[in-house]
Amino acid sequence: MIEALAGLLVALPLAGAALMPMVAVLRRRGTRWLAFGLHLLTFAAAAAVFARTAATGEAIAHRMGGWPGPFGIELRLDGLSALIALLVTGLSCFVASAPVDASRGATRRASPVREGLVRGALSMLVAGLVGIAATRDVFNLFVFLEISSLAVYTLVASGGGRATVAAFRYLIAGTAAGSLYLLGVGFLYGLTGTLNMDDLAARLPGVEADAALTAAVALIAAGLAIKAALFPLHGWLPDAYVFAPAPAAGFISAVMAKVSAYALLRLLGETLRGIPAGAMALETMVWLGTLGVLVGGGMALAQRDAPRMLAWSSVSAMGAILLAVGIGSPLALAGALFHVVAHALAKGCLFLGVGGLAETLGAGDRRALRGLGRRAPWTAAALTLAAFSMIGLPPTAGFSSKLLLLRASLAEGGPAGVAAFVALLASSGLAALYFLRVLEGIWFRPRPEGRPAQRLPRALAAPVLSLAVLVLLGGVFSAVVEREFVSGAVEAVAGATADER
Amino acid sequence: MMLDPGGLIATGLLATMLVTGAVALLVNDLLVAAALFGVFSFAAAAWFAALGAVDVAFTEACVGGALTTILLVAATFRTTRRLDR
Amino acid sequence: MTPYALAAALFTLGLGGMVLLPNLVRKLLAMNVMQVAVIVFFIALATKDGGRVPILEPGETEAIAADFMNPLPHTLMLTAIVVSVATTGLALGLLIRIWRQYGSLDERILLSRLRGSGDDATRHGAGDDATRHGAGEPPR
Amino acid sequence: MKARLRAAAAALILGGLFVGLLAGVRDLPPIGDPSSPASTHVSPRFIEEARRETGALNMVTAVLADYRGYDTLGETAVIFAAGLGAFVILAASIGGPRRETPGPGLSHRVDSLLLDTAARVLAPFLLLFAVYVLVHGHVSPGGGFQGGVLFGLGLVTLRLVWGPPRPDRAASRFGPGVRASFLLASAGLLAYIAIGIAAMAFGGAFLDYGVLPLGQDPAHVRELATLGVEAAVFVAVSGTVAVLFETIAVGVAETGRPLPNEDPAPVEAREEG
Repeated sequence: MIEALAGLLVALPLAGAALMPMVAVLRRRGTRWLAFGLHLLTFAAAAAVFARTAATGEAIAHRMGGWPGPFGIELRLDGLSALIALLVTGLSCFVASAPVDASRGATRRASPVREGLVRGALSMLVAGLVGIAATRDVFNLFVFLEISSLAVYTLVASGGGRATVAAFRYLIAGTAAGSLYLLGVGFLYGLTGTLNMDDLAARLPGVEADAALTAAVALIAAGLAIKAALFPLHGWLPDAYVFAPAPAAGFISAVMAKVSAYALLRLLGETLRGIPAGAMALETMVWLGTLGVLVGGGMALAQRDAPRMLAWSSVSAMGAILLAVGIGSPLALAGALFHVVAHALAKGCLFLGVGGLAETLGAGDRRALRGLGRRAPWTAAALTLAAFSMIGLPPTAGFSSKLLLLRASLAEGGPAGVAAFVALLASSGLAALYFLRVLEGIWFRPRPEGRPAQRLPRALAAPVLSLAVLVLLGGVFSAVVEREFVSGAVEAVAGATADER
Repeated sequence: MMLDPGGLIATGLLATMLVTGAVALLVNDLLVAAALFGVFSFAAAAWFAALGAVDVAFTEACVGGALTTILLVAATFRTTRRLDR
Repeated sequence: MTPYALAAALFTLGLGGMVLLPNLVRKLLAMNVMQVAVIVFFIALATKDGGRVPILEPGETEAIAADFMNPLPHTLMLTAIVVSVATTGLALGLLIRIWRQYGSLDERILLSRLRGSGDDATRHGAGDDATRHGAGEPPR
Repeated sequence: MKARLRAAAAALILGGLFVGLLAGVRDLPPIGDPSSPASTHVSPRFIEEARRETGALNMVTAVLADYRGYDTLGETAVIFAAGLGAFVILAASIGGPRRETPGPGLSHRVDSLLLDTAARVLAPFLLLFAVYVLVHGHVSPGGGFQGGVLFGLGLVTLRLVWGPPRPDRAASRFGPGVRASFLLASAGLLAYIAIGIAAMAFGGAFLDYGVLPLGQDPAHVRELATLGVEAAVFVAVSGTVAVLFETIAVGVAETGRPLPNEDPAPVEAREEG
């Protein structure tokens, strides 16, 4: 029964992606609740699967077509995959019912048909991301990578105007990434004759072809690193996040790059761990992640536009996550995964809130947010909480995850560990600078003359508030989160390493 | 029907691909580029067929040779033929 | 020229084109070249000396692995071709929108026009940019 | 100066990539080696057992639609996503404030006796051949995807000579309009998923055709189901090809109906650009 759910986890949103545009074109309405229902159903399935893996500690597998192991394609949800699936499907519920064109604010609403089409693309994105998390086949992962990519280009481009240019640049970067990854898979296939991750992990240590293995690992790592926005391959990210319509930006900024980081963890940290090139790639990732933390933070500080500042802070956060994946100790992985969850909640909240506000105001300049505290205290409070989480202040989820990351980099030691530690501390300082600047405006400055009153569309206000509550709960009950959500995921990927240490 | 992968014709097809692929990126007229890209795709398809990948060859001919080229040409009607602006 | 070397050359050519060429249509063509390079690589992987096309004759029931080309990479590349045409189709859609809004497909010109209009002005104009630039129809 | 520096850096990286790739491929088993891992692991089963296990003579079809049918579902989703994306990006909203002019594009019929006659003769054969390619995917090269592309191209050919759909109707005289094509595309994807779920309903895994109650011989059942899957791909792909062409070459309204086009520009006027 539970295996069937695992099989449906991708099929459900995929069916939604086909169904919603159909309904939209035929009936012109009704997609809103259909979308919400479908995403909720998928979330329920993911939650059931997650609960089972957490309870038993065992992975749930579904063999597509009934074919075993390396001959067919296997979906397998262990603690890590189930956590990612849970995160993706859960967050999709928050934006599923938001009006797609909240971006156009009160002045202009998208036609219901367009809304249905864009909701279809969101559903497609969820299917692709869950598929990446669930599959055990490296080529199937490529297919899901492309499904999610095409859907995300559509979502970004639906913002119109400059978003179209941003989407095209994203498309070029994303396709280059996909081709690099696929060529890497080709090398692996030529060396081992298999595409199944477990089979690969078993056969790779016996392969004696260092140059080819190095090429394979480098290609795969480079491809996925582009998707995960690892510095210096992050070029596509700021524009795509800034110009996408607010609900889409909220979802994309929360999960998109992180699922690619998951793929990096899965492949480099597990499948390719046994070969020297894999270890080398992880080491490189620590250094690049460290640089990304600093550059992202610095660039965020330099921005006047609030959404753009948030986008750069995402580059910084991805650096933190990837450097921890590179360190690879169970403690670091726990930190990385906790940070994935904490950052997804907080960044989703901020992008939905600030993006939605900026778009109703017709300006992204952070000064436009001044006086929000008096006008809309709840929204302002939610954004403040999320910002605290980004800085890493207690009692938010971001504090707990930063703490784990800092402990992990100290425990790692060596020049890389120390550099990571310093960079993480510095990034908190930078984040404090750029977020407090905005918060000061929100709470202590009067609304600028001649600006319209800020108001968050109601459909965005509910997600923003509930995400902020989750950020708070994640911090207050951080021990529970660590025990119930993160530890199972860490065990799934680093079980073997934990024994070694 | 099968060609020797290292043989003259196969090598000729590969050379054709390299040349048309490179030139297609450099010409200034999108229609010419699209046509060159069509040739590129057909050469690739012929080479795939020579190596026994008939299904791939068929698909590449349908998609790269025909569909992509047609879409490229169709796009020129709504954008521009010139590739330098 | 071995197929592997050609695949490497085409791949580099394509990637270089995507990074270095300023025209967006050219980037798109380069992208396609790069994808074909990957296909060439996989098909070369699939060959066996003396192998046949991986299709049985109607009467045939027994097959020996060494006699046939490896069908798995062929299958994978069918999917890869589909992915490439899908991406191309979507990209052409984007290009048409960009041309209509900004009247150019050159990255450098686009960049200067985007800068000239400023972030805030265009963020919210959605599809109205062509009129904002003072021309209902983009320059042809 | 900065641009030149960047180009130099890019050239350096690309050179490194090329050399690295060359070094990498030299390490791979030689091309054509029958004892390479790729030739001896996993793939022999597809060659030796496909006939018995799936009933298909064409091993590529067997792997595509059966062993790795899940990839093919993903492939169908990818192509549908492209159609959906082009629709979202290019469809103009009618009713609301006009955002886009329908613009030139191929919004008129091509007036040429030669083309017209050629298309009249060619298109039916193209459509027929497309169906042949679909049905014969088991025994010869071809299958749902290739057939679908050809069928879509056949529709496009007809569409080119017979002119655009009339603005007041959803469908043109020949070939479905873009709205119908789009619906077809989603129906194809849905049908594929439905086959997968049907297998689950009969107690198998997703896409496990063997359990479907279509006969006694499992290989035969799998063969039939594979044909069903290929047909779903065919429908999805031919619909999407038509959608892509219509949105890219012509432009449509958000409802999927053709844009009302005022005086179409004559051919000469469009080709100045």
